[in-house]
Amino acid sequence: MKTRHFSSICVGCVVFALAAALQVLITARPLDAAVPAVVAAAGGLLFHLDPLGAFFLAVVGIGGLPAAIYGFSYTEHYEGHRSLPVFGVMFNVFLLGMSLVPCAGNIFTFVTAWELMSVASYFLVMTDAEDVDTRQAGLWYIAMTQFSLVVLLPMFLLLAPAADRTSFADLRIAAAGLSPQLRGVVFLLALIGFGSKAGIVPLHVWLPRAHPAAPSHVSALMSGVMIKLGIYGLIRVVFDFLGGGPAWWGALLLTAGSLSALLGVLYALMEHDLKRLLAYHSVENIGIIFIALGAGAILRSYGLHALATIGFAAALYHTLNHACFKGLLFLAAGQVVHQTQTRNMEDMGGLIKAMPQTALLFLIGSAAIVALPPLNGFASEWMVFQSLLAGTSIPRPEVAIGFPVAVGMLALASGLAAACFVKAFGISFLAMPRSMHASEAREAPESMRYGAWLLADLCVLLGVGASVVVPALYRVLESIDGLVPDPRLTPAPGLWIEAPRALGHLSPALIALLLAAIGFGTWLIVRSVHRRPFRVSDTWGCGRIAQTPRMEYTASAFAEPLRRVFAELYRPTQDLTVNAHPDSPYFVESITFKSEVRPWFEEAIYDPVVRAARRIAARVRLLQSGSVHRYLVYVVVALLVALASVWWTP
Amino acid sequence: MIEMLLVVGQTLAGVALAPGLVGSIRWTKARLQGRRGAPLWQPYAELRKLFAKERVVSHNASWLFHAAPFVVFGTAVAVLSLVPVVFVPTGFDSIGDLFAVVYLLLLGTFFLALAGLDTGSPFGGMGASREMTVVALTEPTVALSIFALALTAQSTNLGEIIRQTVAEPARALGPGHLLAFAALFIVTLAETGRLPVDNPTTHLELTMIHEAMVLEYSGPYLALVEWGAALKLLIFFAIAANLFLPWGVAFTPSPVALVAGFALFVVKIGALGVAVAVLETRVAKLRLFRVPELLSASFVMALLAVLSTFLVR
Amino acid sequence: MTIILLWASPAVATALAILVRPYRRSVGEASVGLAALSLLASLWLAAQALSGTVTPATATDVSRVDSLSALLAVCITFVSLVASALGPGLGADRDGNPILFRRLRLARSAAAPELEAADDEDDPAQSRRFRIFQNAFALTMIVAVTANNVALMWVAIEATTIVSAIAIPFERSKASVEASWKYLLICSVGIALAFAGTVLAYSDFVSTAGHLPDALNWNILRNAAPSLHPELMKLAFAFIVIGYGTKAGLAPMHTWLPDAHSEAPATVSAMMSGVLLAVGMYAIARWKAVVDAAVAPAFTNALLITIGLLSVAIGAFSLVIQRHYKRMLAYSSVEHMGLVSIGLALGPLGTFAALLHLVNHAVAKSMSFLLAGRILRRYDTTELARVSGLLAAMPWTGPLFAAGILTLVGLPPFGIFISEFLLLKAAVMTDHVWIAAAVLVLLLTAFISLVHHLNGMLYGPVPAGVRIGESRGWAVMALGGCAIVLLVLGLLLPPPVAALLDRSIVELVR
Amino acid sequence: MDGLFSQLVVLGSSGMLLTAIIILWRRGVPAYISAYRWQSWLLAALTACVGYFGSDAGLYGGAIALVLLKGLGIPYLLRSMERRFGAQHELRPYVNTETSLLAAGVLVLFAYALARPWMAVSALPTRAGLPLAMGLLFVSLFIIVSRKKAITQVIGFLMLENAIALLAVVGTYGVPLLVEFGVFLDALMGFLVMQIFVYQIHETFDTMDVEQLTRLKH
Repeated sequence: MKTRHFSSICVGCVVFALAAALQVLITARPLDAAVPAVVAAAGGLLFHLDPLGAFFLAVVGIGGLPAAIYGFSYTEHYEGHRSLPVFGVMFNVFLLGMSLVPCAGNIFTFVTAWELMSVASYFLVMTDAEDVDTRQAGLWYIAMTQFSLVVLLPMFLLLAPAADRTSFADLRIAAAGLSPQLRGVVFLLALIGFGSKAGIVPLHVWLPRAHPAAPSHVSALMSGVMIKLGIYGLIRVVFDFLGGGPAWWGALLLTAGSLSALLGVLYALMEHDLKRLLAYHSVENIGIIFIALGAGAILRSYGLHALATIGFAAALYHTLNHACFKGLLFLAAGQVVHQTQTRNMEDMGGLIKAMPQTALLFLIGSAAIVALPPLNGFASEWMVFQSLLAGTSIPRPEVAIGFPVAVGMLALASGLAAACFVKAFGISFLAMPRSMHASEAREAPESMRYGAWLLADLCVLLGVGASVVVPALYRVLESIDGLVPDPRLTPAPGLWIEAPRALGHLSPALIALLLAAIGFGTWLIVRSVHRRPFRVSDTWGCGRIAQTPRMEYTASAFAEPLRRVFAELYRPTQDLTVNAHPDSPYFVESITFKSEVRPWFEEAIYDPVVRAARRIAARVRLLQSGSVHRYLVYVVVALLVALASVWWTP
Repeated sequence: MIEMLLVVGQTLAGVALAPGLVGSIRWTKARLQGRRGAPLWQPYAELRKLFAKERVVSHNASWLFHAAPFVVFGTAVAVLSLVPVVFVPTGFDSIGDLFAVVYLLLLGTFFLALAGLDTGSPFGGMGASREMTVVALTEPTVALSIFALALTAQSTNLGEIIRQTVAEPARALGPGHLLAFAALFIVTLAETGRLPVDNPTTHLELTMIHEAMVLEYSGPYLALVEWGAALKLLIFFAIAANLFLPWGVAFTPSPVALVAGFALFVVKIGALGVAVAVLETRVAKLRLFRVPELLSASFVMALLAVLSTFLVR
Repeated sequence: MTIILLWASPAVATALAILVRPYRRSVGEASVGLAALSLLASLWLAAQALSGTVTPATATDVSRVDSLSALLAVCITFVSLVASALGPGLGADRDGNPILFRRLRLARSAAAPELEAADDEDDPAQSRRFRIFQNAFALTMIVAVTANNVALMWVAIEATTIVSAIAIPFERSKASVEASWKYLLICSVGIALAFAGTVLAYSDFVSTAGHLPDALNWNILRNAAPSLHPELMKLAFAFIVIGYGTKAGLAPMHTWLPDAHSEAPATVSAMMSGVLLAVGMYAIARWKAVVDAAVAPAFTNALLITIGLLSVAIGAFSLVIQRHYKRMLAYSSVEHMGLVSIGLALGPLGTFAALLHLVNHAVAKSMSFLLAGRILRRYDTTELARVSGLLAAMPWTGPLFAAGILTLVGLPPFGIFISEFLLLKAAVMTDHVWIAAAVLVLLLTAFISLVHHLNGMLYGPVPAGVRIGESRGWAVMALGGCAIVLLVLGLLLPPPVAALLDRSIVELVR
Repeated sequence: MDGLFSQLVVLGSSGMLLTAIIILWRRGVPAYISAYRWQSWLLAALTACVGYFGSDAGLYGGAIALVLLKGLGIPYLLRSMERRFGAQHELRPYVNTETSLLAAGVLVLFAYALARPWMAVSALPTRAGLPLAMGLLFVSLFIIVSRKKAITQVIGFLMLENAIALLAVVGTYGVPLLVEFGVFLDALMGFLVMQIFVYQIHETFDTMDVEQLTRLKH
C-alpha cells in the first residue's frame, strides 16, 4: 500500500463528508440511515444528520481536507518507516470516527464513534514514540479521553428512558420529563465529559501535552476539529435534549469559558515550544466559545430569546473560524518544524527569508487568531463581545454584573493573545537565524503548502464575507428547538452583521475595502513623492561593529515583562548556578540560569488523585501476602459472612 | 452622496490637523518649561524633510519592514474616517463601531511591533515587548469603557452614542461617564506613549517604548510612522472629546453647522492638548513595572463606571 | 449422539497421550485434530440448541445440552483447540510454528532446506505430560458444562482442579510448586464447600419430594424449586457462591489466581484464565436460576453484587502497581469475573451482558496469555520494566498483544466494549445507578494502569540480546484468528450468537 | 426402632467430631493419622448402619469402599509419607492449643445455629446428626487454616471430605450411586495429587513448613 493510496482514500472520504454536510445544510432536511443488524441488543447503528450535525460535519471536512492533502508529502518523508501502515490506517479511522460523531443517531453509535476517534488519535499521537515524553503525552491523552467516556456514559444512560429506546429522538422526549435535580446532574456530567474533550481549564491538561507530540497535520486535526466535537456534544445534550436550563448553567459555562480564555493565553505566553504555544491557544479559543455559549444560555434562561441567539451564533461562528485559523497555524508550524527539526522558538529566527510563503501563511493565521479586523477572527470575536453586551438587559443586576467582568477578561485575553503572537511570529520568523538548521531551512514542499493556502483563503473569505455566513448560521440554529432565533431578527445576507436591538452593526467587507483603499492610496502618494531606491546597510547598534544573532531578542526575553506582571499566577521557579574559576571567586567560568513556569493547578488537582490511587493500590497489594494460611482465612471469613447474610437479608 | 464627501473631507482635515496638534503640545510644554519652543508648524517641516530624505534599510529586514509603515498609517486614517470628528453621518450606517476602532488600532500596533523585531536589533525587540505588554494591559480598560458608553447609549456605534448623549444630556452626565472618561484618558496616555508611561521625546535606549520600535526607520517610512502616531493621538482626543462632550457636533450638512462644529472641535482638542502638556511637565516617567499598577487603577475605574451606570439605570 | 462425540474426542486424545509411551509428534497432532473435532461437535450442538431441540429430551439422561451449555462448550473447545495447537511437542520452530503446517506450506515451495535444522525439539517427557493433562483438562471442563446432574458437574469441576494443578509445574521450580500447592489447596477447600451446598439443596429436595432416582438433574431441580424451603436454599446458595466463586476467581477467594496463572505455562494459563473461570461462573449462574425459583432474587442479587464489586475493586487496584505482565493479566481476570458476577444480578439484560462478557473474555484472555507466552519466550522475563520495544522486536505479536490488552480494557471495536456498555445500561435501567458509577470509576483505574503498562511494553528501545523480527508462521495466524473473532464479536455481534444468548437467558431468568 | 437408629447416628457423628478435636489437641503427625483412621472407620460404620435401617443396599457397597479407601489405603500412604520425612516434630501451629479448642467450640455452636432450619425441615430420623456434620466441616476448615505442616493440611482436607460425606449420608441417606462413585474417585485422585506435591515440596524446599512458601507476592 503506497502512501499515496492511504492519503488519496482519506481525501476522497473527506470530500464525501463535506458533500453530505453541505447537502443537509442547504436543504435543511435531515439525512437518516440505520444498520439495525449490528449489535441489535445495544440498539444497532443509527445515523441522523440534522443541520447542527451537518454544520459540525462541515467543520470536520474543512479541517480534514487540508490535513489530508498535507499528509501526502508528510508520508513520503516517512516512506518505508515501520509505523507508516499503522499511521495510514489510524489516520483514516480517526477521520471516520470524527465524521460519524455528528451523524450518530443513538447512544451506541455516538459512543462507538467517540471511542474510535479517541483510540485512533492515541495511536497517531504515538507515531514517533521514540522519545519518552511522547509516550508520557500519549498516556495522559488516553487517560483523559477514557475519563471523558466514563463521565459521558452514565449521562447518556440517565437520559435514556428505557433499555430498548436509546435513539436521540427518545432521549429528547424523555429529557422533558426529567426532574430538575436529574437535569442538573445530566448537565454537570455533560459539561465535565464534553468539557474534558474540548479542553476547558481544569480538564485541559492533556491538550498542551498531546497536540505537540503528534505529527503536525494530526495536531491540526486534533486542535482544529476534534475538540470542536466536544462543543457539538455539549450543544446537542444541553440545548437540544435538555432545551437549556436555569441561569446557573449559563453562569458555569461563562465562568469556565473566561477562566480558560485567560489561563490558556497566559500559559501560551510562557511557552518556547511553538506547537505547545498553539495548543494552549486552543484552550483560549475554546474558552471564548464557552463564553458565547454561556452568555446565550443565561439570556435564554431569562426568556430573552432574541438576544440569546447572537450568543449561539457567535459560538458556532467562532468554532468554524477557529477550525480554519488553528488548522492553518499548525500546518504552517508543521512546515517550520519539518525544516528546522526543532520545536523550540529560541533556535529559529530569520525563516521569513528562507520560507516566505510559510511565513505569510503563519502571519495570516496569527492575524486571524488575534482577531485583527479584515479576517474571520475579528468578526466572530465582535459577535462574542456583542453577546456579552446584550447581557446588560438582564433584569437581575447581580447576574448582569458577571457580563462586564467577562468582557474585561475576554479583552485581556485578546490583548495577551496579540502579544503572544507577536512573539510567536516575530521570534521564529523575523531577524537573523539563531541555529544552523534555521539558516539552512528551505521552503516546504509544494503539497504541504496547498492545504495551508486553502485554509488561509478560507480565513480571509470568512472574515470579509461574515455578513453572508452569519445568516446561514441562524438557519442552522433553527433546527434546534432549544435555540430557535426569533424570526424578526434573522437578517438577510447583506453587507452588515447586526447585533440584536441595533446594539451595534459592523460591515467587515466595507472595513476591508476601506483599509485596502487607504493603504493603496498612501503607497501611490509616497511612491510619487519619493522615487529614490532605498540603501541597505547594517542595523544601527550604537556604533558597535558586528550585529550577531546572539544579540537578538529571544522568546523568553520578549515574554519577561508579562512574566513579571503575572508573577503570582506563574510562580516561576528560578535556579541560578554560578561556578567561579577555581583560583578566585571573582573570576566566573560559567553561569547557568534555569527558570521554569509549571502550571501549579495541574499538580494541585491531578497529583493528589494519582497519589490516592497508588496508596489504595499499595494497601490492596498487601492482600496478596504470599502465605497460604492467610488466603484460606479469607475464604473461611467470606463463607461465614455469606452464611450470616442469610439471616439479615430480606 | 454629500455625506460621503463630507466624511472624506472630515478625514482629510483630521489628517492635516494631527501634526499641528503634536506641535502645539510640544510648544505648550516648552512655554511651560520657560523655553521659546519650536513653532506650531514644526512637525510639518519635519515631515516634509523626511519625505525628501533617503530610506536606509537594514540587510536583516524583510518585506514586512517595508509594509509596516503603510499599515500603521492606513489603519490610523481608516479609524479617523470612522470617528465623527465634525460631522455625524445619518444617511448610511457607519461601517464600524467602537470595537472595530479598537481592533484596527491593535492591527497597526501589531505590525509596528513586528517591524520592530524584524531588524534584529535588541532595541527593536525591547520596544516591541514593552509596547505589547502595555497594549495587552490597556485592552480590558478600553473594552469596559466601551461597555459603559454602550450601556447608556444602548449602542456601540459612535454616531449613535453621540446622538443619544446629545438627545438626553442628563443621563450622560452621571458619575459613570466621568469615571469612564478618566479611565479612557489614562489609556490615551499609555497607548500614544505620553509621559507617565513612555517619554515621547527621549532617545535613551532603556526608557523608550514607542521610539525603540521605530528606531530603524528613516525617510518617508519614518514620516508615515510619525504621522500615524500623531493621528492616533488625534483619534484618542477626538473619542474623548466627542463621545463624552459631544455638544457642537454637526448633524446636518449645512455649512454654518460645519464651520461651528469644526471650530468647537479645534477648541476641544486644543484644551485636551494643553491638559496633556500640563500633565507632562508635572509628572515624571513611571518605572516600567509600576505602569501595570496605573493601568489596573484605570481598569478599576472603568469597572466602577459600568457599575454606576448599572445602578443608575 | 453428538454429545458422545463431544465427550469422546478429548477422552481419546487423553488415552492416546497416556498409552503412547515414548512420546511422538503424531500424538500431538492427533490431539489437535481431536480438539478440532470436539469444536465441530459443540458447534453442531449449538446449532441444534438454536433450532430448539434440547438433546436428549428425556430428563433422566446423564448429559443435557441447552443453549447455555452449548455456548460454553463452544468457548471451551475453541480455546482448548487454540491452546493445544500452540502447545509443546509439535516440533515448533523458533517462532512457535508447528512443523506439520509448515511442511504443508513448504511442500509448495520446496526450496527450504533449513526447515529441519531449526526445530529445537521440546523435551518428550514434558510434552507427553502436557498432552495428557491438557486433554484431560478439556474433557473435564466439557463434562462439567454438559452434565445434567448437579453432582456430576461438581465431580467434573473437582477433576478440573486436580488435573490443572498437575499441569501447572511444567518446569519444576520453587515458584511453580508453591503456586500449584496453593492452587490445589484453596480450590479443593472451595470445591468441598460447594459440595456441602449441593448436599444441602439435595437433602431439602429429598425431604420434600422423596428419593427420586435422578433428583439432581437441573430441570427437575428447577421445576421442584418453588416447593423447596427458602431458608435452606439461601444457606445452600451461600455455600455454592463461596465454593464455585473460588473456582471462578471472585474476590476474596481469588488469591490463588495470580500465582497459578503467572507460573503455569502459557497454554495452560490461557485455558485456565479463559474458560475455567467461565465454568465456575456457569455453575453459579445455574444455581442462581434454581435458587431464584425458590427464594426472591433480591438475596442472590445482593450477594453477587457485593462479591462482584469487591472483585472489580481488588482486581482494578492490584493493577495500579504491578511489575509482572502475566500477573497483570491474572488480576484483570479477577476484575472481569467481578463484572460478570455483577451482570448476573442485573436482570435479563444484565445476564445477557454477563454471558456475552464471558464469551468475549474467554477469547481475549486466552489470546493475551498465549501472546504473553510468546513474549516470555522471546524476552525471557516476566518483568514489565525489562520488556520494551515490543512493536519493534516482534512485529506480529506486538500489535496482537496490544489488540488483546485494548480489548480487555473495553475499547471499541472489540467485543468487551459492547458487553460493558450493555452491563452499564442494565445497571442504570434497573436503577442501580450507584453501582454503575462505582464500576465506571474502577474500570477507569484499571484502564489507565493497563494502558500505562502496555505503553511501557510496546514502545521504547529493544533491550540488548533480544532477537528482532518474527516470521509470519502458523501460530501468529491462529492468534490472528482469535483477534478476528473478537473484532467480529465487537463490530457485528453475529445474530446466531445473540440468539444463543437470548435462549440462555430464557433458561436462567424465568 | 427409629430411636435406636438416630441415637446410633448421633453417637457416630459425635465420635467423628471428637476425632477432629483430638487433632487440635495433640501434636505429632502419627496421632493425626490414627485420628483420621478412626474417623474413617466410624464413617464407614455409620454408612452401613444407615444402609441397614434405611434398607438401601447400595450403602453397604459404599461402606465397604469407605473402609478400603479411607480406612486402610489412605492411612497406609500417610504413614509411609510420614516415615519418609522423619520424625519432624510438629512446629508450633499459628494458634496455641487452648485457643484452638475454644475456637472449635465456637464453630460447633455456630454450626448448631446454622443447622437449625435444616433440622426443622429434614424429615429423616438422622436429622440429629446434621449440626454435628456441619460442626465437623467447620472444625476441619479450622485445622487446614491453623496448621503449618503440609501433611497436616492434607489430613485437614481429608477430614473436610469426610465431613461432607457424613453430611451427605446424614442429610440424604447418601447420594445416588453414580455420584457416590464420582466423589470417591475425586477423593482418591485429590489425595494422590496432594501426595505428589508434598513430595515435591519436600524435594524443592527441603522442609515441610508451608510457612516458607511465600515467594509469590503481590
